[in-house]
Amino acid sequence: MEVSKLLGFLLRRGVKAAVVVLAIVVCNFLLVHAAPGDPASVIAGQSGAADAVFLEQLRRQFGLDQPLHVQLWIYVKSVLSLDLGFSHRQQQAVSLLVLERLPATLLLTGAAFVFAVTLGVTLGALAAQRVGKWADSLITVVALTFYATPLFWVGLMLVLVFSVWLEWLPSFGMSSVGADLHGLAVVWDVAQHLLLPALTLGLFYLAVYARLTRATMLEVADQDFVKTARAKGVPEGRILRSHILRNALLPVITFAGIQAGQLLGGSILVETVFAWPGIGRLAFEALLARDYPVLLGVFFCTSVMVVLFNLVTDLLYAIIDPRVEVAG
Amino acid sequence: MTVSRRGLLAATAAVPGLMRVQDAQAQGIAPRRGGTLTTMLTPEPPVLQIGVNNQGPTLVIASKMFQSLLSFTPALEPIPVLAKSWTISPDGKEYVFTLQEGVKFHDGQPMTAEDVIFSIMKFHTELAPRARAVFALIESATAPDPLTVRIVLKQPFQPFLLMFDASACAIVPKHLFDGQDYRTAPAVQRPVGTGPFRFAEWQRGNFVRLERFADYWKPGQPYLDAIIYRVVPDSQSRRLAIETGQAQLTQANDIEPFDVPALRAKPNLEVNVKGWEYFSPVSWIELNHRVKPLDDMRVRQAISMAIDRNFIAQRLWFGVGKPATNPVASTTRFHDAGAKVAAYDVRAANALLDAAGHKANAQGVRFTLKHLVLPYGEIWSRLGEYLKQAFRQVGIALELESTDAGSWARRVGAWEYETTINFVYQFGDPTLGVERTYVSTNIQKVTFTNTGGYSNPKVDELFATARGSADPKDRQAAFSAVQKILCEEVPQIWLMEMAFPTIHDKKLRNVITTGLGVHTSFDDVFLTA
Amino acid sequence: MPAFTVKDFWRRYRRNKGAVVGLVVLLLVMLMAATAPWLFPGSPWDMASAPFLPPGEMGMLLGTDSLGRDVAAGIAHGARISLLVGAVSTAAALLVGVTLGAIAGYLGGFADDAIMRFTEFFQTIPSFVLAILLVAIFTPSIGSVVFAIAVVSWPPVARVVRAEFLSLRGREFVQAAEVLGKSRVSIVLTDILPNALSPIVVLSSLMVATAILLESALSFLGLGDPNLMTWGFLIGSGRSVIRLAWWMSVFPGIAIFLTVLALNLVGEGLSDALNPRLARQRGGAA
Amino acid sequence: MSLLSVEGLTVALPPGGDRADAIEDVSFSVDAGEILCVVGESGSGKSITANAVMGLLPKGLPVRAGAIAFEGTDLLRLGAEPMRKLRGQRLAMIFQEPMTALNPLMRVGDQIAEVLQVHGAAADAARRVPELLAAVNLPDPAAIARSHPFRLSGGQRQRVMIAMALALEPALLIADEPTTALDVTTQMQILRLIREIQSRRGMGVLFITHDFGVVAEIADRVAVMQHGRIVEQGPAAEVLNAPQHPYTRGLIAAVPHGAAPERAAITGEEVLRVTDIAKTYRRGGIFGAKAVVRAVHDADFTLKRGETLGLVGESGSGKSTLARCVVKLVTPEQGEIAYDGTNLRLLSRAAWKPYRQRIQMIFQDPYASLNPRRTVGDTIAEGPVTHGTPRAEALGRARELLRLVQLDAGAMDRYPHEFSGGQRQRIGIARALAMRPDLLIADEPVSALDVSVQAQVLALLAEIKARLGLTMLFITHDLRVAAQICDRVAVMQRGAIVEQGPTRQVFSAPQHAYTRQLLDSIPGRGWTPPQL
Repeated sequence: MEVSKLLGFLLRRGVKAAVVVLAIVVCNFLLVHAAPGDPASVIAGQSGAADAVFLEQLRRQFGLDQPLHVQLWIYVKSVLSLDLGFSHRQQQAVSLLVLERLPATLLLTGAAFVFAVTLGVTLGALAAQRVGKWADSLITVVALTFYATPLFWVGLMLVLVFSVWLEWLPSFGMSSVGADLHGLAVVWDVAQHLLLPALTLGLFYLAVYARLTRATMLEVADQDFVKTARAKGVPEGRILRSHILRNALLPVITFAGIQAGQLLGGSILVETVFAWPGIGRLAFEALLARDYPVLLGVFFCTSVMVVLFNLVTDLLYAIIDPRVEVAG
Repeated sequence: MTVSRRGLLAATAAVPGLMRVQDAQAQGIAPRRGGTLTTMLTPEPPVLQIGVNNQGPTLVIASKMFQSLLSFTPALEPIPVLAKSWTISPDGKEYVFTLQEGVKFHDGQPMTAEDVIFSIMKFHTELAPRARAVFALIESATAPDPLTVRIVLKQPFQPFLLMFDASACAIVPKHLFDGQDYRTAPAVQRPVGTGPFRFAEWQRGNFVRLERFADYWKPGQPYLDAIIYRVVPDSQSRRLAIETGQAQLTQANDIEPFDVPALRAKPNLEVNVKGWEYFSPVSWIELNHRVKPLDDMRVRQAISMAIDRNFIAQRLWFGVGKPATNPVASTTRFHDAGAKVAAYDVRAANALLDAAGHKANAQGVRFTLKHLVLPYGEIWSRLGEYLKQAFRQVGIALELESTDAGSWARRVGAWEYETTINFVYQFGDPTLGVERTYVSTNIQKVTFTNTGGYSNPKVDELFATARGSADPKDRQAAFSAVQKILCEEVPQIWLMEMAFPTIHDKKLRNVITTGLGVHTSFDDVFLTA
Repeated sequence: MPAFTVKDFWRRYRRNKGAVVGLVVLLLVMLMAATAPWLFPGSPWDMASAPFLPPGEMGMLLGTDSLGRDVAAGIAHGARISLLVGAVSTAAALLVGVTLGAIAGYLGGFADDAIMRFTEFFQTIPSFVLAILLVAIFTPSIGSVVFAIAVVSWPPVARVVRAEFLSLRGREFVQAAEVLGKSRVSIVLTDILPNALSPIVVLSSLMVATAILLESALSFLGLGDPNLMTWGFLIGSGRSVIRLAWWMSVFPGIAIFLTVLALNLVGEGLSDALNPRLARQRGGAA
Repeated sequence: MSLLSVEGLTVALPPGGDRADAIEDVSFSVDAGEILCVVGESGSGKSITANAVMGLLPKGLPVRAGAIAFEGTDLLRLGAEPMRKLRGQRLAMIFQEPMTALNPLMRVGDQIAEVLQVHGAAADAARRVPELLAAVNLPDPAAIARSHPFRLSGGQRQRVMIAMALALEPALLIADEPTTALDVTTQMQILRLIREIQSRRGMGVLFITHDFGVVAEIADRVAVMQHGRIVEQGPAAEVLNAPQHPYTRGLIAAVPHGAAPERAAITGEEVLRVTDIAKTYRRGGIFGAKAVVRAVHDADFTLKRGETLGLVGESGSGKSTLARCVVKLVTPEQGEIAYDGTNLRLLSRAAWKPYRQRIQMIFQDPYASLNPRRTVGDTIAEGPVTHGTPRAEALGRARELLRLVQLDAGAMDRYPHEFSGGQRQRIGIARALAMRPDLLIADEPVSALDVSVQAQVLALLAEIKARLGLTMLFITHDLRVAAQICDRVAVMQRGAIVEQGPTRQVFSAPQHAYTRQLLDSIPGRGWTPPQL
């Protein structure tokens, strides 16, 4: 893949992605504003006291007194200049709010993703290799079990076991606040907090990857070139590694690209159960409070991430699979 | 009973907070300096500046950073805070406050009468609906000297002092707000008050950390080094946190009532339901009088009789709070214990409905009502489910509608509901917290007004009398009369005098010392070793 | 792609033991749903006994909840709604997904491009977030929950159907139908669709499972229909008292788990039995 | 001692198959420097034999009896590891599908080098890989080595496979239908290459094929397999020219004779005139780079009533696209398709409908061309019903047609999967005939069939055509088939007809270089099957 081709590809995909993201921005804007209620009434409802002046002030301040299409136009304009707007409710720039929470979500979903992919692929490969044996059955049963169990349920059970009964791990939060830790101790502290939520989020996807890997490996193992490798006298281990697994990873990568974006959505539940300060919860709370700019900001952010993930997937795919031209 | 005398009495007597410390010392426990209090917060507040936001969680945190002139005992007697003493003229129109000396804001600037006047006349008047309504009565506010504030009212307003709690009128630094848009001023993001704790750090979605203010005006106080409010959105995680010692204090909505019995049983924890006297929230089934047959008094009475308030208090709230008998909470002034709603009686309720001409159909249903479930937590969903069953007993099919906070507030504000649940703070005096729900002059398309649309000229008149009178006796008479009428006409179906459990580690002392509970400055709270 | 007789199909299906177990469990759940009004007469919302009774006490098989309602009755009645939500939302998602996928795959060209961009657009928004948003907009009710689940579940159907149609469109028997002068609608309905059914059937069984999980997740966040007893509601109301009354969330959790597992097993069995490649493999002859 | 000697080899089928053993009591031997062709129809067990020798039988197919001696070692008693070491080193194998037999993700050079690496000759890889690629006549070996398989043509891939097989100079090469998936010209090159390398190195070759032409081209000795047994074996000349076993005789009789018979010129009126047709495929979207393939251009032809025109050419030459243009399965951008004077190209879908009854098509793949979810009766009756014939009448006609194509009327209610390939092709023919067409387009109707079945179907087509007076456009890649059935042939290359004329004339005196090349590439063209 030459550099110029790659640049051309990135440019084309960039334009396409920008169009998609913009469409999402507009659609989300309309969807979000279709929800009954507005931030002013929510604040009024929660302040314990309100009057018409108060509501009027808030609405004017939030720009809600403008017609919807004007609000949309203002929003789209500001998004185009990469300004995600201002949360009047929280008195903060949305980009700040989102960026503040994004690392936590990325850490959680990243950890869950890595965990799910590595272990899932390993287990799937193992099962495929021992197809029909007890190890295969065991892995299949375990994968199905996690696949069929509600996420939040797994989270609750993990907390019950590891935090309540065994008291090994903290049950919520991202770090021990006020513990005044430095250096490696901080990493260790966050890692401890991360373990349960990442496990909860990861187990479901682990199951998915294990099943997917197993299925594709069995499919690839059937293909002619594997027979060719055998006819060449290539040892089984090497056949598995450099012929079967490599080809079987292609659908896994495709799936991972799609799913990485969905992981952000799935993290809402886990972030709620484990009080993880990420954007999933930010979005959920913003929705309940009708904090439109924040909600839209999170949507914008996640759709950009999804588009980015897709781009990375395609590039990765193109690197692994020479047949794919990065033609868009 | 005159407030001025009591106020002076309180002012000259020892400060109750200190008394509590002395109590502790008498028991051999000296207040100990040091230690960090970790507690929780539900939900996370949007900003921490009182005035810009007056929601519950904001008040809990901000009351550590901001103070007002007064605070109040559980019996709602004023306690001096930034006001060392005060006098009220016999006609009830002139209030003169003498301020504490040496009070500094967190940025080092001294707090003066100018700050107090700015806070009252400008800041809260502009921002807060509750303050705006009351402070509109002020004719003039002047500062004869930097430590004296003189306020003259246009007319007597007996509950006036109740407005000088930190939750209603926190004193903010004039020099950081004057001439700016109060909502967007930089100080909103880094609140600066006179309280014992100053703002240190806020990681959104994670925690707020307050640290000890070294120049606090009470020497040697506060005792704690820092307070950390952790944001924990899941109630079971919160329960775990207090149980496992990851947090030492929970307040307000942190702990669900059904968890309270288990926590009461923990030897290291103390469960306290006091400290809500100033707010005294009363919950009720809010009926929209525009919806037939809710305009029929007999129907409302029947519904009221169909509700087993003891069941609600015991089975749903697990004894946190008690059944309401009357629109005015028993902890609010001028509550009349003689006025009571009719007792739980399903048979009588059915008879009443029969008499009102609502015959049951083949399925035993007289009519169907919709119920907008209050979206503030699971307990309200349970209440909705109970009500569905209770209404069923008298032949009313209750169809639940669930919603989120945004939709709930809009729909109630727009009168687009049939029945819902609401609970409202009473702020110590029926004029401040009860009147607004029942007078026809306050029928507005805004939440916490008379959204139900109840209208009775006699009630309007009695509330007006009580509002304008300077004499507590006259006020009591008017309030008693109105409570009788309301208990008869049941414009809303009062359910509970609510309380919220404050649960803390026994090592944490002096948590609840006033009628404001956890909404006080915590300058006397300490952790024993 | 060979067609099977029912007998053929059953013979293949039966070979997968897990799938048979799944089918049995699924049938039991359906039976429970069907007989709930007789097993547990009256409303599942009725307060049947004292609150928080552990399983087995005072005749309460699976215990009672915070208002003294019978958990077993809740599960039996909840099965009706959970299955209904799963089935209706899947049916709706299939309707949209199959229609769009069929149009895209059969017509190709501009229609394909437009539909696939539309589908991608839906896949770019995290589905759970979108579902939450939709339920919030339309206020939580069984209708809005079903609608939201359907809206987030159709894109994969559209993609699968499109791929199938794209490949079937070029098959010679479809070309033969074309050459016979059959109308487009008739070709789609009688030639392509029946041959694309296998993956659709397999996918739907998994979608029902996913829908049940989604509904429970929405209820977990308090966005379920408050008038209907569903498993999601049971867990949602039980999870906060999980340490006080473990049975309140454990049993409905198991019910969801078993049903979803059964649906997955059935899906896998269907996939094995309907997939000619696999069938050939298991058939053995080279 | 033979290089390879197989004695009484019996491989079991899993229970439930159509016979107990996949191969039974198979004995043969291959000497060094000799090519043994194992020939037989699909399912005869020839591939299983080859795989058994390589030790690559699937788990479900155990060896029940017999011995395989290779250079004196009994392979069946050899452990897995020593067997692996033999594979690729002393025993090598190439497969039918060059498109799928190479790992798509690995560079070609690496795949060849892998053979050297796993057999302890990694050090030689850098030197040997280009050598090997050159040895199989691939141009620019260094560039090829760096390529991924998808960049190479089928023929090039098969050469790579051969290079890989030859890497360690094995004593025995097993070739399992190595040219079946290739075009004739490529096939001839590969056959020559194998022959050349084999004779140069003195290898033994076990060559599996179903094509007697290939056998005639390459074999020293022949073993004929039927239903898992070897029914006849002997020197190639003997078996080909004087077959003994009835099965062998039947097979050889079915081989189309290369020579085109003299045919009377057709003088009917013109039915179809195709002029100036162009079809171009574009790939890539708005942003993507466009790839343009001119599938058909310069391909004018006419068809007279009662005539059979053969469109011949290699894969990708555009012959199928051209045929599909005529029935509007493909819409050309320009040109005229005049059928009885009407330009079909310009007609709308609705206006086309009446012509559907008059122009019908038979497809290549008997497995893919029938809707698997529809009974045979419905499949045949469907066309007439679509055009308004009452269902009962259409079904009645279907029954008659089944008889016409020599199938039992009981087939009506059965599904396609219950029939063999040849039977299905008959059903396909019946479906087309149900419309009572006068123009029949046959797109490679016999290329997926075994040779004996192929002969039957061709005979059937010829008979029906004669009986019903059909006009036929017959697409095929097999020149021998074309010679046998077509009145005229048109040779297509890269989308254009390069030569057309009466079959005999084109075959005996080809004008275009490409036609000559095609004719030269007919395997076994030097062999005239005996008249049996």
